[in-house]
Amino acid sequence: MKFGVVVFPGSNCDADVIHVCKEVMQCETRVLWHKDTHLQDLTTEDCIMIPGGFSYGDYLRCGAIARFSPIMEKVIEHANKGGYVFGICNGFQVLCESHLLPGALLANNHQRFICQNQYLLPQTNNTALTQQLDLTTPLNIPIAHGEGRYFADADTLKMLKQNDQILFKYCDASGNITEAANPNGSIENIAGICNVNRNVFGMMPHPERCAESVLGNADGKKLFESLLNLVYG
Amino acid sequence: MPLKELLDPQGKAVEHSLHNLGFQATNVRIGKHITLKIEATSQEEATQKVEEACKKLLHNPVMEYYEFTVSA
Amino acid sequence: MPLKELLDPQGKAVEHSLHNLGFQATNVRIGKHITLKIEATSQEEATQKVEEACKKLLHNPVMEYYEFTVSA
Amino acid sequence: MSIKVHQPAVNEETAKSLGLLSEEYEKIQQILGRIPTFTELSVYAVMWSEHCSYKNSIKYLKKLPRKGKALLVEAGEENAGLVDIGDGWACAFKIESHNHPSAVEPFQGAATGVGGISRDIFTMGARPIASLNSLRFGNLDNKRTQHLLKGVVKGISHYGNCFGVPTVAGEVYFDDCYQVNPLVNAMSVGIVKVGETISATSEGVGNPIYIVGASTGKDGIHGATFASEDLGEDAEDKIPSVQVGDPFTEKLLLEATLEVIKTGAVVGMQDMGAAGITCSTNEMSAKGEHGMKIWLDKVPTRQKNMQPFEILLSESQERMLIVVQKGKEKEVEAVFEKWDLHCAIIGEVTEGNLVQYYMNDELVAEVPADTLVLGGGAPVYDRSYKQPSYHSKRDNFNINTISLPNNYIEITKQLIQNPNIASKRFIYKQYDSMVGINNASTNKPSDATVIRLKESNKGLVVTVDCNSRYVHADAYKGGAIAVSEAARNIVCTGAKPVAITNCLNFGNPYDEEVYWNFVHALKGMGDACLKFDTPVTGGNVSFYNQSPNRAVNPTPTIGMLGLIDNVDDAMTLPFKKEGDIIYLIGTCRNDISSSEYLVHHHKVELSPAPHFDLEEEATIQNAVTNLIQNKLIASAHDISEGGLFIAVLESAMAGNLGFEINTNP
Repeated sequence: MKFGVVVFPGSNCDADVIHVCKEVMQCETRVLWHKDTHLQDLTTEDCIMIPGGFSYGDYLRCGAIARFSPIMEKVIEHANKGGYVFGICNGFQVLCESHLLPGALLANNHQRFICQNQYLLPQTNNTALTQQLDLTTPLNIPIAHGEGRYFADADTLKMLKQNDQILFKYCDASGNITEAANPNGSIENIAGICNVNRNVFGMMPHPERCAESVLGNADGKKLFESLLNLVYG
Repeated sequence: MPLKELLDPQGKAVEHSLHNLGFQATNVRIGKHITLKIEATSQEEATQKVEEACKKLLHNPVMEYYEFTVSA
Repeated sequence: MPLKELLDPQGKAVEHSLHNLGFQATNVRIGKHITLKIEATSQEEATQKVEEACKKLLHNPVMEYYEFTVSA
Repeated sequence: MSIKVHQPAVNEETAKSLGLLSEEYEKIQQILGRIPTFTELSVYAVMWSEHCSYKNSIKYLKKLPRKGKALLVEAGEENAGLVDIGDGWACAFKIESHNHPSAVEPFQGAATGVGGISRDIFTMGARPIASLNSLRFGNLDNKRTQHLLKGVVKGISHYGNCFGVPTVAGEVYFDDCYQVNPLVNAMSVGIVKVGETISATSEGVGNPIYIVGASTGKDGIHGATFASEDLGEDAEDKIPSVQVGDPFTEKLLLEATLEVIKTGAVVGMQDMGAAGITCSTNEMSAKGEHGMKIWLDKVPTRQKNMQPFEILLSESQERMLIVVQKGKEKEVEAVFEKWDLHCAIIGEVTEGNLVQYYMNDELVAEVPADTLVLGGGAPVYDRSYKQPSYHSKRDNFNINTISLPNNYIEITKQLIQNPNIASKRFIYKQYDSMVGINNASTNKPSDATVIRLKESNKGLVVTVDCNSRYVHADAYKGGAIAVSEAARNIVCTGAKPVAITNCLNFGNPYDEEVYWNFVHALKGMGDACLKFDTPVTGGNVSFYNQSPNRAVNPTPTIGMLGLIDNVDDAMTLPFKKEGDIIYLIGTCRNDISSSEYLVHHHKVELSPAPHFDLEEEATIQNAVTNLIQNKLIASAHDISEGGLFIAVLESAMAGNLGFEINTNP
């Protein structure tokens, strides 16, 4: 599997995602500039990463402007053809604004930007991103956002549950999904979801920030391994 | 403005501090106010253009409703 | 709304992307729109109360100007 | 668009209103051999201001140790100091203040502070990889303090997070002396390959000069307001009282700048900080010993009919001046086109040393660059000073008058709730401290923050420190302690102190007691820098920090850089294992002078600085370094505010362990 990492003006986690894909996971990685109108040699076997950051300064609404960059048309095409797309933090917001994922990310309920280690519990093994994860042990994956409160109306929420589209929920150290463990007021502690045909993933926490032991936490690497394993396994 | 049924934490926080200052304001809601100038030959054309700009970029139906006025 | 002479980064970014989408909008400015309900026996009293709320909390004179309307 | 140039008459009154002394006005006339035009007077006024010329401090700054084998660039030569960190890499780092703007509008004041210091780093071709800040406010129970604190933290968080550089360390103090005039010092640390740095110079007759980045508005033009009395009511002409930072444009400017340097077409570059175009055009010309011809009407402006002096003095954010090799214009413009940034030719390099400013082909100002700049013609003053009168009150403090407490539990509870001691999580959790995935201290807390370098397994270790109460009590000792405290934090993290930057926040230099503290604090700092072999690579001086009845505490904030050969060998502060033995290194003295306990519990405002001996300090630090290198200890933590009890508590809480301490009765 090759990775394509989209770079918007204002993305600032792009270099981090490229480092993890290329150096840590030893995969071929392409950089996709927002003005490009092609995906280079990426096929539907490959995964397009939309990294965190403040695309276009997050003005108007996070991800609202990024959605109209030329590359996003190609990314939407790639997704509709079944190719993998993985949006992290700002990337998740862009995917919601582009209607590749349902719902929206609103301002945190406490009105503050928050950056901390955060426990989350995988909710399903039925996707490439989570198929290797243990559903009983919480993962410690840092969050860093000001607009991370996931919101979906009642019908959308019902659909997410019926189709098993919820990937992660915020929890405490021992895995309990409680209101106290919810860092931003997301509906039902939702931290990440996938689309109906299970090839587009979005999550607010940053797995690329904990993929190396030198940083004292490698839980995030498990997601990348899970994603890659599907192809080699 | 944020949809009515949506929790508006910013509005709630401002309502709370208004109470502390002795103002009994209720359902305080905070949204965006955008002003812009566009070229248009008529009122209708201007309205139609703004409508389209809202639909395409300025408005996200999942969380917001919008109103606008056009003035020469 | 942000004072006219101040740089409005958000307005500038939205104006830029409107251009990319084919809308020739100019001096796009983005500020806050606040709606609230208060008890008042008359239009004047309401206006006076809102005026005070703006002066005390809602308005930052260094950065913004404000207008408001009162409706029964 | 031709603008009617408005040049008011110039006399001594005009000069005074622009902040110039009469003898300075005389000197300008001698230099030019005539009465200066209004635009020329404005140029001299801003270049000879305290902020740009350091006229009331340079005499003593020069005495600080600035030499060191690891220094590739010495203090004052470039925008920031440059230290060789091995493996072909160098580190540029600097700290600067944005105190007064933050008192007016805390959010934008702090935000533009972060933006400004980051530009000082990437203007040299280095990529900023870490930010730190040192904040000081008045009493936390005061409403205005809460407003300032909230605004400043949100401003730093907004700008830093959007710009994408992690905020990895800092300090926050609350003391009544900062009630009216808070201190907001921002520090930035960047890395660059040796040999790929860019200098702030200008040469090569005929080379085009570009202004790049944001457009120019009337931001930050204070003082010279009366001169624009034909100020229309139309807000388009009004002078904004506040500068607004745009971190999104700054991020584009960072990427575009680093990319344009790779084209090899850049002769010299400087960011636009205080005094915007005036400062960059003159400093670069003086350094490159060439002249410039600048057409002000070519500068992209945000507001209508700006006068020449307004364009020259504008401090609009996120702009750079670049001198490009003739013939390479297309290459350079393509880079800025890619990043959607303004990139306009506004002048060219000329022979000689005259910088000529034109407005629609009308020469509005012509000034010899070298007569304007620090180290050139800018005035240097030697201020008089005398020992502060409050020292007598300080000296009659006697520890025996302090009664021994009987409610130790109660006192410790008070101590740990003291805002200067309690956790600052509620502040730093609003900063993105992890972007860039180089912060190796996130899950391994230590006294200083370790930044891993992807290019080698080395690590930069950074900290920012200053206890201004000690400096207020005894300027020499306080200055030495500030440097030693920073070194202690670096050593306890298992690293070697390498160099420092400093932000000298003081009151009015014309107040003799304030200046006495300034001179002696610098002396103490200098001696400590020599002892720890950490030369000063540059920094900033901020005077006039005061409230109506007194100056703020003398606050020489120290930003220190350390180096660790292997990031995995970094030492951390949490206790590790039950049964480990806790050692106190250094002698414990019956000394509570200037302690938080004495000030807050016993309400003794003024007492001497605590015991301090530079030799003893160095010996202890070397001992700790050896312990760590020989892998003899499991954790290390320095004792600072709150003393021994707080230090042990912090290590215990971080390790989720308890402790048992017996003091021999």
